[in-house]
Order: sequence, then C-alpha cells, then structure tokens
Amino acid sequence: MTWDANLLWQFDMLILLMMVICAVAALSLKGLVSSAVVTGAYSFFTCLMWTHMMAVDVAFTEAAVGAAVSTVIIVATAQYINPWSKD
Amino acid sequence: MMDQTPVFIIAIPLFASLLLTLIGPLGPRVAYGLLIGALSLSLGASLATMVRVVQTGQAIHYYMGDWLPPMGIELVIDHLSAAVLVMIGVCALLSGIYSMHTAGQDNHDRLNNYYALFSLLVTGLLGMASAGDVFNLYVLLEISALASYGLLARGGGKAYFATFKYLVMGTIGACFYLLGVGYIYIMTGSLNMADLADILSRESLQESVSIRIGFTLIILGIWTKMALFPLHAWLPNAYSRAGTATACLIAPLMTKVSVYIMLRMMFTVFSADYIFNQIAWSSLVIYMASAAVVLGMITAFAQRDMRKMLTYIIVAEIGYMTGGAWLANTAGYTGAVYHILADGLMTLSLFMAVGAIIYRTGDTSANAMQGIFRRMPITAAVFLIGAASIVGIPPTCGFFSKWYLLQGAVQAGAWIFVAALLIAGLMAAIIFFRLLEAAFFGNLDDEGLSVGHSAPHSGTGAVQMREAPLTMLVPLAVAGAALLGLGIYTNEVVTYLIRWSVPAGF
Amino acid sequence: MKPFARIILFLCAVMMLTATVDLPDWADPGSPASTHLSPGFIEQGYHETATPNVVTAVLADYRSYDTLFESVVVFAASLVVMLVLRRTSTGTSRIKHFRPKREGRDTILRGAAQSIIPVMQIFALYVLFHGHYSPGGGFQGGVIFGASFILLSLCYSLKFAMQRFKEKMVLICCACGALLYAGIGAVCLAMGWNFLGYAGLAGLLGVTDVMARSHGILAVEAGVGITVMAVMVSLYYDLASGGDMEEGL
Amino acid sequence: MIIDILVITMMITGLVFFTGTTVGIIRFPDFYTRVHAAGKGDTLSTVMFLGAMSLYILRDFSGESLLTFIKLILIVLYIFIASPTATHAIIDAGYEFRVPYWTRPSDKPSNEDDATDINKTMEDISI
Repeated sequence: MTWDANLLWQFDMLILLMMVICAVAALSLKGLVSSAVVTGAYSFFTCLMWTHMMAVDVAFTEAAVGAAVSTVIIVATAQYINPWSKD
Repeated sequence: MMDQTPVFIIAIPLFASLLLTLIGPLGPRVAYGLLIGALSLSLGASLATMVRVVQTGQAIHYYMGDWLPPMGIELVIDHLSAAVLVMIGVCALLSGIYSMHTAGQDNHDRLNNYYALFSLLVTGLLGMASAGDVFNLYVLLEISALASYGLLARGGGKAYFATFKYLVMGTIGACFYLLGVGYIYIMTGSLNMADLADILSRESLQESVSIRIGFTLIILGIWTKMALFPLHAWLPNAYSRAGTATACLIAPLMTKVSVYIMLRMMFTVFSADYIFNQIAWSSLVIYMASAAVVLGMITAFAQRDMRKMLTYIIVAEIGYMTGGAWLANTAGYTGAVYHILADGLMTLSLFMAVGAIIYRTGDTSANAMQGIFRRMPITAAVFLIGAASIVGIPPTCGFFSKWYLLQGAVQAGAWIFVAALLIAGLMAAIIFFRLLEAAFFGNLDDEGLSVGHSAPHSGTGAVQMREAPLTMLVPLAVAGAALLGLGIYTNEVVTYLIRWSVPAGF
Repeated sequence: MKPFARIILFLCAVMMLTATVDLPDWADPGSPASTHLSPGFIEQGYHETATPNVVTAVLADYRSYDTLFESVVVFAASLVVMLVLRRTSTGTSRIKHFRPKREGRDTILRGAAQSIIPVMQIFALYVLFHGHYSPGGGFQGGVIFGASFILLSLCYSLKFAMQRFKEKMVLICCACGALLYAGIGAVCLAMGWNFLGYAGLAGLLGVTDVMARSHGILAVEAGVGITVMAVMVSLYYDLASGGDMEEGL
Repeated sequence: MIIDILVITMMITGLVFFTGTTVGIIRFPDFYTRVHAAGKGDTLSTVMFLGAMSLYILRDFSGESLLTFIKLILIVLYIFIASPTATHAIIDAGYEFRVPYWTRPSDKPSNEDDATDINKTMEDISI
C-alpha cells in the first residue's frame, strides 16, 4: 500500500476530466432530475479521486453521503419543483 | 483541574437546544422558560469570565478534552472576546425575553423547535466568539448560519426567496473562508490561531503567494458573511422579511460577530505588520467602507418600510466598523471594537422598538410612527435613544464610537472616511428626524389619525395609551438603559477591555 | 448579469490557480502539513487513545469538540428542514404531480429489499463499531443505516417506512444522539476533567485512562451514528413528501 | 495454469459483454431495450470480472486471500441481486410513466403517429 506518484497520473487526469465534464453537465443540462443524477455521478468521481489519494475514510463518506443519500434526496426534492423545467 | 466557566458559556445553550427539541409535548411555556433560563446562565458564565479576564489581565485558555494545543482545540477568551461574549449574551437574553409574544405569533405550531434553533444560533455565535482554532470557527460559523437560515425562512411568503438568496451568498462566503483556511493549512500545517500566528510570522512565509491568497479568500468570505458594501445585496430583504423575534436576534448579532471574526483573523492570526505593510490594500478597503457608509445611509433614506430602513442602516454601520479596523491605528481599532458593542445594542433596541410598534399597529411603513409618543411613550423613548445613538448624540454610546473613528480617520489621514462619517451622521439625523417628527406631531395635526385609519370618524380626540406587553417592554427599557450606560461608562470599557486587545504594531 | 457572473468566476479561478504555485508538492513528506502535527498524532495516537486508526483518534478525541459541533450541524439541518417544510395544517396540498401508487405490487422490489436491508444494517453497525480499526465511524455508519430506511421507503412506500420508524421517534433520535455526545462531555466535566476529556470516564468504567479514551471514542461515535441516521431519515421524510407526510417518492 | 486460462477466458467474456452493453445502450431504439441491454449485459460482465478476480486471488492460497475471496463473492452476490432489481424498477417506473415502446415503422405504415410519439418521448426521457 504505497503511493507512487508516477504510476497512475493518467488515471488521475481521467478522473479530473470526468469531474469537470460532470460539473459542466450538471449546470447545463435541462431538467432538474437529470442534473441531480449527474451530481451523483460527480460525487462518484470525487469518491474515486479520494480513494486514489489513499484517503479511504473520506472516500467512504463521499460514497455514502454524496453518491447515495444526497442524490436520492435531491431527486426527491426535484420532483416538487417541476422536474422537467427548463432551468 | 482548570476553571470550567468558559465551557459553560457554550455548553448550556447547546444542551438547552437539544432538550428543547425533546420537550414538545410540555407546551410553549416550558420551552420559553428553558430558553430564558439557559440564556441567563450562559450570560452569567460570560460575565464571570469577563470579570476574571479583567482581574487577571490575561487571556483564559481552556483546553477541550485536555489536549494541549496545537494538537487539541482550545477556547481562548481574551479581552476582546470577553466583551463580544457579554454583548452576545445580553442581546440574546433580551431578544429571548422579548420573543414571548411575537414568536408565538409567528409560529403557531412547533414553538419548541423554533426555540431550539434560536438557542443553537446563540450557541454558534458564542462559540465563534470564544474559538481559538480556525477550523472550529468554521464549524460554528456553519451552525449559526444554518440556524439563521431556518429562523429567517420562518417568516413565510416572501421570506423564502430572500432567505434562499441569503443561503446562496452565505454558503459562498463560508466556502471561501474554508478554502482560505485550507491554503493556510497546507502552507503551515496548523489550525490553532496562536500557533498559526507564530508560524506565519516567520520570514519565509511573508512573501508566499499562497498565504496571501489564502488571506484574501478568508477576508472575502467574511465580507460576504458580514455584508460589506458590494456584497450586501442579500441582507436587507432577508432581515426585513423575517419574523419580529427572529429579526431582533439576528440583526444585531450575526453581522457584528462576523466583524469580530474579521478582527480576529486580521490581528490574531495574521499580524498588523503583515496586513498593512505586506498586503497594502488598506486604502482600497477604506474606500469600500466609505462607500458602504454613504450608500447605506442614502438607501436607508429612500425606504418607506421601517425595518428595511434599519437593515440599510446596518449596512452603513458595517462600513463604520470595517473602516475603523483598516485605519491601522489605535483610535480606529478602538472605535471599531467599541462600535461592535454599541451597534449590537443600538440595532437591538431599534429593532425591538420597531417590532413593538408593528405589534401594536400592524403597519410596517413609516406611517405607523404617527403619534407614537402619545400612545407608546416608553417604546418611543427607547426609539429616540437608539436613534440618537445612531446619529451620534453625546450621552449615548454611538457618539463615542464615532468620536474614536473620526479621531482614527484624522490620524490616518483618511479624509474620505472622515467625510463619509460626517455625511452619514447628517443623513441619519435627517432620517430619524423625519420619523420622530411624525411620532411627535403627527397626532396633533389630525386627531383621528392616530386612533387608526380604519375608524377615522370615531375621533373623540382621546388618545389610547396602549403600550406593548410587559415582556416586550422590559427588554426594550433595559436595552435603552444599556445604550446610555455603555455611553456613560465608555472610559471604563475602553480602559479595561479594549485597550488590552489593541494589536501590537499600532 | 450573466457575463458579470462569468467574469467573477474567472477571477476566482485565476486566483485559486495562482495560489497553487507556492504549494508543496503532492504527497511531499517534507511539507508543513506532514511535518508539523502529523508525526505527533501518528506516534502518540495509539499510546494515548488505544485506537489504531489515527483518523478516528484525531476525529473523535483530539478534535472531538469539532466533531461534536459537526454532528450538531447535521442535527440543525434536519431541524431547519422540518421547520420550513413540515405542514400539519390540513389544507389544499400544493403537490399536484403524478405520483405512482404501488401498493400491493412489485414483489421483485420488495423481495430484493428484504434480502438487502438486513445485510445493509449489519454492515452499518460494523462500520460504526469497527471505526477503531478500519476506515469508518459514526458518520459513515449512520449514513448507511439511514440509507437502509430510505431504501425501505423507496421499495415499499413512505407510509410503510413511517409505520416502522415514526416521525416523532426520528426527531427524538436526532436530539438524543447529539445529547449522548454532549452528555459524555458533561460527565467528563462532572468527573473533574475538562469538557470531552474522556479520561474522566476511567473512574466510572474501572479502566485505565487510555482505555477510557478508547471507550469514550466508541460512545461518541455511537452518538454521532444515531444522530446522522435519524437526520438522513428525517430529511428524506420531509423532502420526499413535500412536508405533508402523506406519500413520498 | 488451468486457473490462469479460466481467469483469462472469464475476463475476455466479461469484456465482450461490456462492449455489447455499450453498443446496446447507444444503438437500441427505445427506453426499454436500452435499459434491458444495460441491465443484463452489465450484470453479467461485472459478475464475470469479479469472479475472475476472485479466482485469481485464490491462486496463492492463504487465510488473507481466502478472506478477500469471500468479500469478492459477497460483492458478486450483491450485484446479482441489486442490479437486475434496479433495472426492473427503472423499467417499471417507465411503464407507469407511460413511456411508449418502439415498433418497427415499416410494419405499420399507417400508424406514423407512434413513431413521432416515440421520438418526442425519447427527447423527454433522455434529457
């Protein structure tokens, strides 16, 4: 379990790229529910990033809170604010 | 074995808040009693701590969990935080007592949960004022912010939108603060304020770009939280649309405690030398503060709604304190700190007086002031004292803070700030003169007017004396007396509390 | 307004990127964050708290005052959402959206839920109580436990879940978890130590100071877990039903 | 040696199914078939992959590797339960939401409304 900075920097870049894509998509997508789902995906990539940084505790929390529960709660909220609205 | 009083200041409201959520079935009276009891005990602990700090002349350090800093977290109560703690305790207790009728009016159900949030907000503010750790400060900032969102949104209707705006701005501010703390942590490896100050004074870190940007982010975050001029757009609507009890608690305290955090970050974590010589922004900040003072007062002048007018006056007062803190001399600093205390009490008494008037007349516009001196003499008297304090008329404390600020501005050669202070005083005089004229003479011109617009023909000329209920009147009177008392004992406050906390390098 | 907002965003991004030029290298063992306090925690952590997982030791003992207020933040969130959303008055419901009714249908979902939820709850308890040795602790365990109730109400219905875990009970759990945490702090205070100095429990439990710290960490983690679990469920109840507790997602 | 071959075979099979899933998600015409492809292919290929990994772990047999093996098998079981159920739930929700299904346009030349209807709904769904 040692961290090697040179081993997987491509993986690092890939995750960061996906995070940027998810962040932009969450802002620009039409419809609140789809934005909520993309936010969940963003949380998942954040979680991967934490794992990659060997911060397992944080990754664990992020997976449980960000990717699972908060996505459900955001979707549950979004259904009241007209889920297919344009903004 | 250490003296345990500092922890009681924070732990008692915290326990009260947790218990208040559990005692719903016992009814609102028990909840009210528990809240008042907890706030008084907390105030007592704050007073005891202040007395000890003044007697020993040095800061009290309380180690949480018996871990020595920088490993653990400590509470640090020095002269500055003791003064702010007592101010928070007094304001919270007074607005707690005051809230008996108005809170019940705004919250027909779940009053105990409302009071739980009320107590939690006070916990957050007290914790911020006594924190000795920058991350702990952030956590307590979040608590008080969350509680204030809930309390403000309780106003219903338009308050939801105003609070949402406040929520977004507040979250951005807190994020900036946290980011700044993060940068500083990476560069220093410590979160304890005293330890940070020690590390940051090293030669190698003085030039660091990251530290500089970390400081910028922290200050920007705090400015967003305290609504300094270009970032103030959220404040007036959020505060003026809240329920009366909420406004009386939040309006005097939230922004003042943010000013306290700014002072703490500027002079405890960073040093005066670093801020005024390494980062030379102070002239820019003084321009911003002057703009805040003048524009806040002018906008306040244009308002018809009384509470909105008062919120714009808060924006102007924030300008006073910021300007005073960045003048970089002792008089300016004294004025800023003294104004934190004075403005808390001024805003509290004005909001409580206006709340009492609204409670009786049901009208939030300036028309409600018609003939108030006849109908509600005590409320009107407190309003007069608060107004005199904002304008800066001698026996009240507002005069002395403005005096120190002017002195500091003249010493620093910041003529624009001097001009802004004078213009703002003039504007405030005009604003309050207009209101008080209506309050004094409005009744005499047209006898039917004061009895009520609904029944203009009942006018027998007999003016009804209808003061607010006693639970509202007593805190009002105490706040008015405190304004005068603080003004009379200015010299003692400055000598025993503020002089001690003047940072080195002035 | 939009171009203005973009300019501000761009300035913030530039500022934050500029700040990175000075930062120490990624995972640099010589950086201040790794040399100032971390060695102390790593070397003494086990001897002072008998907790092999340094993260747990720092979170729940060295900086337990922060963690207390973090759990209170979570508690405050549920209180705020409840105060703002929950409506008891019977009136015209604001909600007019289509909500599928799946009473008495969908055996597959219920079967899957029946087989997953118990395992999930056991795992949550494992995460909570194994926090001394492995990554995990009160927050994570509580969230997983709360998620199991959310799964229950997703697969069955909100009413079914609310019969199992009543709204009043949820609120009591919210407050009691934080009360347990703060109460342990107060017990330590009463035993003559500082607030949250778990060594004060040694006299009550009949163990050494170091073991008492370990037990104290366990107890406060349980408190955090209870609060977080109840808050997750409470947030879901309030948000999914729009505050009327009639029917949910 | 045999285990190695088995592992490689399983991994390649898994990859083939993954590719099929991806192609299916992109190429299938309507909501139901896409979710079907995603659900089935994804489950099988994930199970294949994890099974291959657990076998690979077991090559150097020890207590620790046995523990890892058991954990991986538990994950496989979980996915085997959860993933098809989730697919089922999504399709069920789509059915209740009255998402129209795809029919071959040439079979029913008279019924052109259906096709446009599908396109409209697809826009709605795939936001």
